[in-house]
This record gives sequence, structure tokens and C-alpha cells, in this order.
Amino acid sequence: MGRVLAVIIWLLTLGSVSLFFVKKWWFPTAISEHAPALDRQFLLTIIVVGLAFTAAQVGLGYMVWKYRDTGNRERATYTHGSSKLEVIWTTVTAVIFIGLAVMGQSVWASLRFNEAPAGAFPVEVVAQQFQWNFHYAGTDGVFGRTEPKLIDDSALNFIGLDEADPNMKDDSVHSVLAVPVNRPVELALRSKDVIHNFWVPELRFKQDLVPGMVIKVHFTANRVGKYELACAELCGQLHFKMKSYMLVLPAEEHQALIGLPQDAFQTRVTELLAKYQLPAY
Amino acid sequence: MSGEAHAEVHRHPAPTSFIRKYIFSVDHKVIGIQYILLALVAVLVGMTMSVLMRMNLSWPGTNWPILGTLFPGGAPDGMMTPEFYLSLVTMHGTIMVFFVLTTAPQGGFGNYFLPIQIGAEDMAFPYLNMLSFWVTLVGFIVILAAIFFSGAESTVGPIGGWTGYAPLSALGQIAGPGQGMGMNLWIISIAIFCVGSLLGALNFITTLLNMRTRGMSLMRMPLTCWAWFTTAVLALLSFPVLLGGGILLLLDRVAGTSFFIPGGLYISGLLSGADERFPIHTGGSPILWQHLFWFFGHPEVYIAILPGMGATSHILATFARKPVFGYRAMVFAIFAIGLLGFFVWGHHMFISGMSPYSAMTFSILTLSIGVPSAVKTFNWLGTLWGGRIRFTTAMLFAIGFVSLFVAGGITGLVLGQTSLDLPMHDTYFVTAHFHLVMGVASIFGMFAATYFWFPKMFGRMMNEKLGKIHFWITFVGVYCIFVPMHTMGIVGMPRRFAQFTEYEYLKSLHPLVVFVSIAAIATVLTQVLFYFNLFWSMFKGAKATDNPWEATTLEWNTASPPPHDNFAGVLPVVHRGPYEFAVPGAPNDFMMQTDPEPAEMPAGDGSGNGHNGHKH
Amino acid sequence: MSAHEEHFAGSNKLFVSIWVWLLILTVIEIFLAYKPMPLHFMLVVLLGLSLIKAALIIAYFMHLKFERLSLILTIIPMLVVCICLLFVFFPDSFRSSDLRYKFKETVPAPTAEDH
Amino acid sequence: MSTEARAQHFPAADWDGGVLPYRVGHRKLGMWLFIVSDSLTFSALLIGYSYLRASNVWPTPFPFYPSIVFSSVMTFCLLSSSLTMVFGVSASSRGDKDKARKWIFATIFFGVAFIVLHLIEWQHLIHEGLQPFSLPAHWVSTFTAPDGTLPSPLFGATFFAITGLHMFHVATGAIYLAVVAARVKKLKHEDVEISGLYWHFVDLVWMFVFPLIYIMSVDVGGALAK
Ligand code: HEA
Ligand code: HEA
Ligand code: CUA
Ligand SMILES: [Cu+2]
Repeated sequence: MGRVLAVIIWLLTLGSVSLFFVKKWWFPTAISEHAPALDRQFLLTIIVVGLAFTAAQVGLGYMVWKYRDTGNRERATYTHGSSKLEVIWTTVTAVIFIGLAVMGQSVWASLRFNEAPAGAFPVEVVAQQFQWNFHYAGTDGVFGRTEPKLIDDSALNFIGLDEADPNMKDDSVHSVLAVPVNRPVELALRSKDVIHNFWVPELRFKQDLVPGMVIKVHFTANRVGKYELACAELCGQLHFKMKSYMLVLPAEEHQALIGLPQDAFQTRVTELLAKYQLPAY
Repeated sequence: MSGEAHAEVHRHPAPTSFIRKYIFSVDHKVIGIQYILLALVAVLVGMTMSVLMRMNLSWPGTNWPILGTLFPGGAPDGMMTPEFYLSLVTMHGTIMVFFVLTTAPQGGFGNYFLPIQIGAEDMAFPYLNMLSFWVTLVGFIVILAAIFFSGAESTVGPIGGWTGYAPLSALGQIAGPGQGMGMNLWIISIAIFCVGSLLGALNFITTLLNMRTRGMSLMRMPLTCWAWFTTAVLALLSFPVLLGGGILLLLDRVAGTSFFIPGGLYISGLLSGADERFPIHTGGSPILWQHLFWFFGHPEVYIAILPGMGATSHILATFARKPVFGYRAMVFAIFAIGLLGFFVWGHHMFISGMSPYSAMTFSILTLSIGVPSAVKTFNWLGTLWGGRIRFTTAMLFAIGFVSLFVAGGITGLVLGQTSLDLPMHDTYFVTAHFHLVMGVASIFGMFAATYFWFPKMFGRMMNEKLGKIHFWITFVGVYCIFVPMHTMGIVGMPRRFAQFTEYEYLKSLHPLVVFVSIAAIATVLTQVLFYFNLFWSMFKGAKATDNPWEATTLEWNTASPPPHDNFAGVLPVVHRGPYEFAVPGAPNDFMMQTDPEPAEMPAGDGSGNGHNGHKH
Repeated sequence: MSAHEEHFAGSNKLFVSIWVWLLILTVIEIFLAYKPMPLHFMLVVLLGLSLIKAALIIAYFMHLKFERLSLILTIIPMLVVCICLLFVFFPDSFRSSDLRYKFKETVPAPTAEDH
Repeated sequence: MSTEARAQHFPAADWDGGVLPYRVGHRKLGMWLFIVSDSLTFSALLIGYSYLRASNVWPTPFPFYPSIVFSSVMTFCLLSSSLTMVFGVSASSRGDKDKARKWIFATIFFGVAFIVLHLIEWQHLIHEGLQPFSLPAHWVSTFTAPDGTLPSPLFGATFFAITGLHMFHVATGAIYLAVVAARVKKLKHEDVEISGLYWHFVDLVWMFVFPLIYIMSVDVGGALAK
């Protein structure tokens, strides 16, 4: 019995670990500046805890194998433990864990402790059940006023743009996020109804969109292409369908797009969506 | 307070009428069994729901004729609707967390064995004890009511996840299906449950502090008692906060207040304040709800696992025939976990828009809570080391607990880092994490406890052969279910998705998803063995002796099942620590806590509390 | 247990004086209410006074001062710790007002029909 | 044999079992624990209130009369009720059950007075037009912030929620005391003391509700009067 259990534990450990090592299923290739650091930290953590996992499981298997009751030992070893060991493994784990914790802050700090760098490309993100609205400031770089009262679904004015505001003349609103490559992007995230979550797996980036708040976050995408954009916070019935795309465009192509008036913008985005392919998954 | 305890003790002579004996009983043993039965019913509901969920996830758009007839609304012509799925998720989570893992480990086994293990005749407040159970039961009935009166015939309950994030949960009907009556019932049920647990908790604490028999010093208590005690303290301090939050959330829904609802919302074509369907709301903060919820929520997860840890330590020592390794360290670890458990709730809110600086603080505290857990793990291994392990089913499940707890715990260290939570939050990586620790480690603790204490509770043995089959399949099964979920999470599969068909990047995962579902269905079916074994053995099992496992603690001093007042009038007197196995020179390899000191035992060595340097 | 357990320490004179003190503190609070001062300063002062009042009630009326130290050490710390922890909410309170989405609020319709 | 009896036969160290470590009976300890837990419910609500207040424009509408006068008198009632309660308890500790009963009745009287006054105070506010979900129109106009942000209707919500929950506690307390008074002859001293604990706790909570809800919302400048 003891042997069988040991072997099963070892096999399960082997299976679990290999699932992580063959990497048949793994992160999609990263496309943001902070991602490599993050992936390194992830790998490091996985290795540390993986070792711990293996060590613990192998140890467990060893114990049940070695110390199964074979009937040839009359009594077990009589001990109440060893304070030396306690101290050792407490300190060791403490060091490892706190170490990991501290290292785990760097990417976070770089993303969340400071404003977007100057010259970042601003986008207003307005989520709603169950669609994304991305509000582009246009050539003047100034966003037109928005007002919940002015929201008018029939006129496709989903974010309540104020026609009276001159700044909105060159603005455009679209359900697809188009950002320039290698240039910081600043998103001003808010929601019209319930909590949603902006998520592009390739970006290794997530943030809730909390109604009543405008949360400013920033990242830099560094690979041109088309990527899927998901809502990662339960927001109701069609949460799983609240999908859109993020286009990462070469600077000039992006410039040209942003310059376009609303309707031309629409058609252009459709072309671009056709032009760029999703990464091979 | 002369006669105080006295009055408590003889408050209730053994009842005779069936009702007073088995239904409205004030006997902690009966109440404990009632709690366990409640959990066993609840878990059936929960498991069934999980199977339905898996079916929908891995074979989307398939017609399940049975479902069509069972849920004409939720699965029109047998195809599950997204809202049906989401309500399943919500109910699955709620029922499992509240009505399975907060009832069986504490209210069930705690109720039954805490008084016996400390040598008391009953709980400190028998009537309050009965009340707690019936209140909890009402809570369960209300949550079941939410299945049938969910407000939309296409759902089987509210849609909000077991965390019921506002404002989705606060806005009412206009927020879509599953936001009607069902959500009210959900909140009410939780509130009722809070009250029940509160009463239970203060009963446990009083009992343990005041009613320990002579010689049962704190450091001679079995680790199970420490675990139940700490759990009770956690419950006492965390449930009231959820209760407060619940009241506010309910007011938002029924009284038109806006504690958690900010201004200027626009939903399903209506502006806040447009008309009576959507009254004016302003000034509320969704994040406040998350704080209130998780301030309770994180301690709750330790409420769920601590009793399992206690049972595991207890059982490992018993069947390794060896004192617990580092008893004192174990006690400190339990306490450290309980204390730190209050300092880390923010790790559920890294991405929620919470201040990034608090996030960092929470992150570091979160990883420090891994330390006491690690200490416990190592001490469990230490307990096995040098033992003479007897592989009873209970022991197998206890060992399984250790294995699964490590597997689930270490991923907590990944999620605990703010940076890594960016990709991992709300993916199946989280689902994998908490199912391994909570979903199955804690449950394994309960299995172990059931197989271990069944003889004491019912005076009959459970069938070992069946039990072992149950263990092997379940053990392998749950690994197959929940380990692949990690990789799904790494690929980026989000939680609470009714289907994964929409996203290209998830397509490659389909084989894995199907594999998991098959494993899940197999595992769930295996549980039939457990239920059969349980109820069959109750009536047909082989008669059990008073101490079938040759264990040392007080519950094995009394008859199986124990008499109405636990010790037939004479309270035991305790002479030594709880786990004195393999004592050199002792007549046999286990010394009951009640055995008088043999001459050769060095004096004062009885306390069993990690007399270190005591190795040979 | 022995008679002294039954005995309820503290003379009525003591209790009256406590009561007087509580009243005095209350009057001070009301008086402060009408002293124009920065809100958070006022808050601190008021909370300070309230804590004193609470302490008096717990110590004398609720008789904790006359209980065993061990009981005091069991009850008070866990309460204090939890309440202090709740204050961790506040950074997010300020945050949610700093990051509030500004828009023209509709003046709530006169709530006549609700009567 | 009862815990207590054993405690005398084998005097043991406090924590070695067989004794009541705090020399406090089960019910009293239980009541203390309940108080700890219940005060956390109130803390949660009060923290929530402060949280919302700190992130909103908050009206400070309470005039000297009626609000402050009433709430002060209510405070006086509760404090006095606590005093009478202690008298009752110490009377019962001296075994003078009749005195005890009289004092408890006095306590109940003050408690009921508190509730009545509080309900009248509620009446005033409701007549002004305060509701859980909206402020009176003239409050809104008065307390609108310079930048045009409206005062938060959460004022009413938090006010009614917190004072309501407290009032509920007072009411249950009064009933509880009534039962104790009725059975005081049969009850042990400690049970009287326990009812006292609960009552003082209700008073204690008010010591925070009063300043945070009332004093902090006084209409100092008399803005509403103008
Ligand atoms: C105790 C907690 C618990 C348990 C046991 C389980 C058991 C299972 N869970 Fe559950 N699950 C949750 C808690 C739990 N879950 C929570 C909290 C969520 C989150 C909900 C949300 O998002 O809001 C969730 C969500 C969740 C999801 C994600 C849904 C989504 O996000 O879209 C999935 C998907 O497959 C899933 C599957 C399963 C499966 C297949 C099982 C099982 O069927 C596996 C096999 C079952 C067992 C091995 C248990 C057998 C136990 C007994 C027989 C009881 C014994 C009792 C005594 C001895 C007294 N669960
Ligand atoms: C029984 C329940 C239980 C337990 C014990 C834990 C234990 C832990 N949990 Fe878990 N957790 C949940 C239940 C539980 N959790 C649930 C239900 C959720 C999801 C809620 C929801 O959103 O629906 C969740 C979510 C959750 C999150 C949020 C994820 C997200 O939503 O983004 C985080 C983040 O920090 C976290 C962290 C931890 C940590 C650090 C531990 C630690 O206590 C783990 C400590 C254990 C170990 C570390 C393993 C043993 C140690 C060793 C073998 C030593 C050797 C190891 C090394 C040297 C590395 N958990
Ligand atoms: Cu939007 Cu989920
Ligand atoms: Cu947690």
C-alpha cells in the first residue's frame, strides 16, 4: 500500500510538473515592454515553487514508502520534533517568500506607481454591457466632453459625446482599440454600468473598469499586429461575448488612422482588421 | 457564578421523544451529525452543478434532452443558456463555500468532537448550539429557494459569482437576467448564515476556554481543538463585517440607497434616475463592497481549511504511531495563519482599482502567510518521518490532504505577487489554485475525518475496501481535474465564461477542457461509493470497538457511540499530551491521555508539547 | 465560587461620578460642534473624546476593570486589531473621489410621489 | 461533577483545565464574545459611512433644534439608563432583588424614552423630506459644492441604516431587560450582570454614533436657516 501510494504521488507530481515544462499550453507571445520582465518573474516563481512542490511531494512519497508499517520495527521513533529544524525551515521559507514578494513588485511599480510618460497616446475607454467603446481624441489630442445624459444608443452615441463641444469634432469612437507601436499608451478606463475588465493576454495586462471612476493606466505595445481583447470581470449574461480587438499599428499608419473623420475611421479600421492577422495560437 | 458550569452541564437529561432526540436535539453530537448531513446534501447540489458547468464548457451547444425537460427555461431544447451557466457558477461557489466547507468541518466535526476531546459533557450553550444549526438550515433553504424563485425562469439563481460584486449585484432587474429576486434571496441567505455562524463561533470559544477537563491544559489539547478554536475566532471576527456589508447591499436593492452604486450609470437603455425602473443613484463605491466582502472573504478561506489541517495532523500522528512533529510549532503556525489571515484580504483586489500602494503592502503580507503554512507542511512530513505508517483509508486521505494542500498552496505564491496577478487574475489559474486548496484539500480533510471518526460516531466501521477505491479514484481524479486548469489559466482562459468559443487564442485548449470535464464527471460519480459506504456502514457496518485505531485522545476513552453526556458521568482526567505514541518503555505503543504516569516516564514529560531535543 | 466572586466591585458613588464625567464629555462634544474648525481636526478630537467615554463605560459600567487581566487581554486586542484594519479602506475612499468621473448630476426629482 | 465544583476540589493553575480560567461563567464570557462580534458589525457600518462621506460632498444639515437638542437628550437618556443599570446590577449582587428590579425598570424607562425621542427626531427629518435615497430639495440647493457637485443622498442612507440598526438594538435590549426584570427573583446574579453588559454595549455604540452622525453634521453656520 505504502509503495503504491508513493508511486502514485510521484507519478502525479511528474505529470503536473511536465505539464508546465513541455509548455505545450503557455502564454501567448508577449507584445508589451513590461512583459519580458514579468515573464521572467513568472518563470522564476514557477521554478521556485515547482521545486518546492516537487521536493515536498517526493519527500511525502519517500516517507510513505520508507516508513510504511512492515511489521519488522516494533515501535516508531519517539520524538516531539526539533526546534533547530523549526527555526531553519521557518527562516528559509520566510527568506524565499519575502524575496519573491519583493521581486514581484518591480513590474507592478513600473506600471502603477507613476503617470504615463510624456507623449503617451491617450485613449478613453468606456465599457458597457457587453461592448467596448474606445474614444480617440483625434488630431487635436483633446477629448470632447462626454455626459451620461447625452448617451443615445439609437444615434450610436454610446459614450454621450457632447456635439456642442468643438473638441469633439475630430474625435472618433470605435469598438476596436488602435494603438501605435513602441509608443506609450495611456488608457483612461471607465464603465457605464457594472465592473468590466480590460484584458489583452499578449500585453500581460489587466485592469478593472470601475463605474464612477476614471482609472488611468499605461503600457507600451512593441509588436505590430491584431490581438484579441477580452473582458475579464463578470459583468452579466454575455460577459463571455464581450470581445474586441487591439490593433498595434506602425506609427505613420496609426497617425493616418487617427487623422480620419469618424465614418472614414470606421471603414479604415475594418480594412486594418482584415489586413492584420491574429498571431498563430 | 457558583453552579454556573454545573447548571450548564445538567441542563438537559437524555431526551426520550424522537423529536427531542433527533430533530430539535440540544446534544452536540446530534447537532454535529445534523450539520454533516446538511453538508452532504449541499455538496450533492454543488457537485451536480459543477458537472452541468463542465458539460456546458466542454461541449457547448450540445443538446442534453434531459436538461431540456428539467429546465425548460434554462436549457431550452436542452441547450444551456449563458445565464443558466452563470447562475450555476454562482450557486456552485456559494453552496460549496458556505454550506459545505463552513458547516461540515466546524459545525459538524467540531461540534461533535471538540467537547469530547477537551473532556466536556456538552457545548457551553446547548440551546444556542441547536439554534445555530437551525438558523444555518434556514439559510440553506433560502439559498435553495433562490434556485426556484430566481426572478428569471432562464436561471437557477442569481448571477454574480459567490463574491456578488456590486454594482452588478446591486442594480436589480435592469442589470439583466439573474439580478431579480434570486439576488435578494442570495443576500438574505448569506446574512442568515452569518448569524448562524456567529452564534456557533462564540459557543465554540466559550466551550474550549471554560470547559476543559482537569489536566487538559491548552498545550495538551489535540491540534484539532486548536484548529477549531482558531476557526471560531476567525468566524467571530469576520462574519459580522460581511453581515454589515450584506445589510447595505440589500438596502441598495430594496430601499433605493446607493452605498455601492456610483452616479451617472447608464444600463440597458436607461439613465440612472430615468424612471422608477432605475431610480437615481449616486456617490456609492463598488470598491467598498469588495473591501467589506474580502475582509470576510479571506479569513473565510482559512475557516474552510484550518479544521482540515487539524484533522490531518491528528490522523497523521495516529496512524504514523508517532507524536506530532513540533506540536508547539504547529500551534503557533495555526495561530499565525489565523492572525495573518486578517491582513491579506487585499490580494483579491490588486486589479480592482484599489490603491497600488496598498496592493503592494497586501502582496508582501500575503506571501508571508505562506510561511506558517510551509511550517505546517514540513511538520506533517516530520510526523511521517520515522513512523510506522498504517494505511487506513483515513490515513490515505490525510496524506492526500498534504499533497493537495502543497499543490494548491504554492500557486497562491504566484497569485500573491502583484505583478504576476496582472495576467493571472480572474483566469482559470485562480480557479485551479482555490480548488486544489479549498475545493479538494479541505474536502480531503473532511473525508479523512469521516473515515476516521465514523466508528466513534456510529459505533460501526466503514468499509475499508470501498473506502480505498474511493480514495484512489478521487485522488487521481482531482489532480486530473484541477492541475490542467493551471495551464488553461496561463494561456489566459478567463473565469466565469459561459463558453470559450468566441476567442481564437482559447481554441487550442479544447482537448484539455474536455479532458478536465471527463475527469470531473468520473470523480463525481465515484462519490457514489462514498455515500453508499457511509449509509450502508451506518446500519450494516462491522461493530466498532471503543478505540479501533488505538488512538490516544479523549474521544477514544468513551463508548462508541458516546453516551448522552459523553463520559457516562465521570469526567476523564488528563495526564499528558495528545499524541504520546511509541513512548519508550510504555506498556504498548500508545498512551491514552488519561493513562496515569508510569514510573519510568521522566516527570513532567507528559505535556507532549514539542519537548525538543527528545530525539533518539 | 467564593463570595468575593459574587461581589460586584465599585461603589454607587463611583458610578455616579463616572456618569457625571460622561455627561461632561458629552457637553464638551456638543460645545465643540459649534466651534468652527477643520473637519478632520474636529473628527480627531471627537473620536478621542468618544474613546475616553467608551473606555469609561467598558472599564466601570461593564466592569471590565474589575475582571481578570487575562479576560481583558482576550477581549480588547482582537477587537482593536480588527477595527484598526478596517481603516485600511480609506486610501481607496480618497482615491475614488480623486478619480471620480465628473459629470453634471441630474438634480433628484422632488420625491413627492414616493410619499 | 461540575467544572466549578472540580475547580474547588483540585485547585489548579488557571489554564490547566478543570477551572474557569477567567473566573467568569459561560454566559458572561459568551456575552462578551457576542459584544465583540456585534461591535464589529457596527464598526463596519460606521467605517462604510466614513468611507462614503470622505469621498462625497456631504450635507451638514442638523439644526440646534430639533436635531441636536433631541440627540443630546437621547444621549442623556442612554447614559442615565446605564447608570440605573449599574445600580440594578450592584443591587442584585447584594441579593436585593426588589431594588434590582426597580432599577431595571428605570433603565427600561430611559431606553423607551430614547426610542420615542429618536422616532420623533426621525419624524422631523422625514417631514423635511429626508429619505434613504434622497435629500430634501432645499438641502440640495444649500449644500451644493462650489464646483456644482450635489450633496450626496447617501446622507439619508447612512443615517437611517446606522441609527436604525442601533435603535433595533435598544429595542431588543429593552425587551431583554423586561424579561430579566420579570424573572429577576429566579435568575442568578451573573445573569442580571450579563443583561447589564448588553445594555451598556448599546450605550457604548451610541457614544460613537452620536458624534459621528450628529455632531459631525451640525449646520454650524446655520446655512439652512438662511
Ligand atoms: C468547497 C469548494 C468547492 C468544491 C468542492 C468544488 C468542486 C468542484 N468545482 Fe468548483 N468552485 C468553487 C468551489 C468549489 N468547487 C468556487 C468558490 C468557485 C468560484 C465560483 C465563482 O466564480 O463565483 C468554483 C468555480 C468552479 C468552476 C469555474 C466556473 C467558472 O469560473 O466559469 C469550475 C469549472 O469547472 C468548477 C468545477 C468544479 C468541479 C468539477 C468540482 C468537483 O465536482 C470536483 C469533485 C468533487 C469532490 C471531490 C468533492 C466531493 C465532496 C464530498 C462528497 C463531500 C464530503 C463531505 C463530507 C465528508 C462531510 N468550480
Ligand atoms: C482553503 C482555501 C484557501 C487557502 C488555504 C488559500 C491559500 C492561499 N491563497 Fe488563496 N484563494 C482561495 C482559497 C484559498 N487560498 C479562494 C477561494 C480564492 C478565489 C476567490 C475568488 O476570487 O473566487 C483564492 C484566491 C487567491 C488570490 C487572488 C487571486 C486573484 O483573484 O487574482 C490570491 C492572491 O494572492 C491567493 C493567495 C493565497 C496564498 C498566498 C495562500 C497561502 O496561504 C498558501 C500557503 C501554502 C503554501 C505556500 C504551500 C505549502 C508550503 C510549502 C510546501 C513550503 C515550501 C514552499 C516553498 C519553498 C515555495 N489566493
Ligand atoms: Cu464586461 Cu465581463
Ligand atoms: Cu485570499
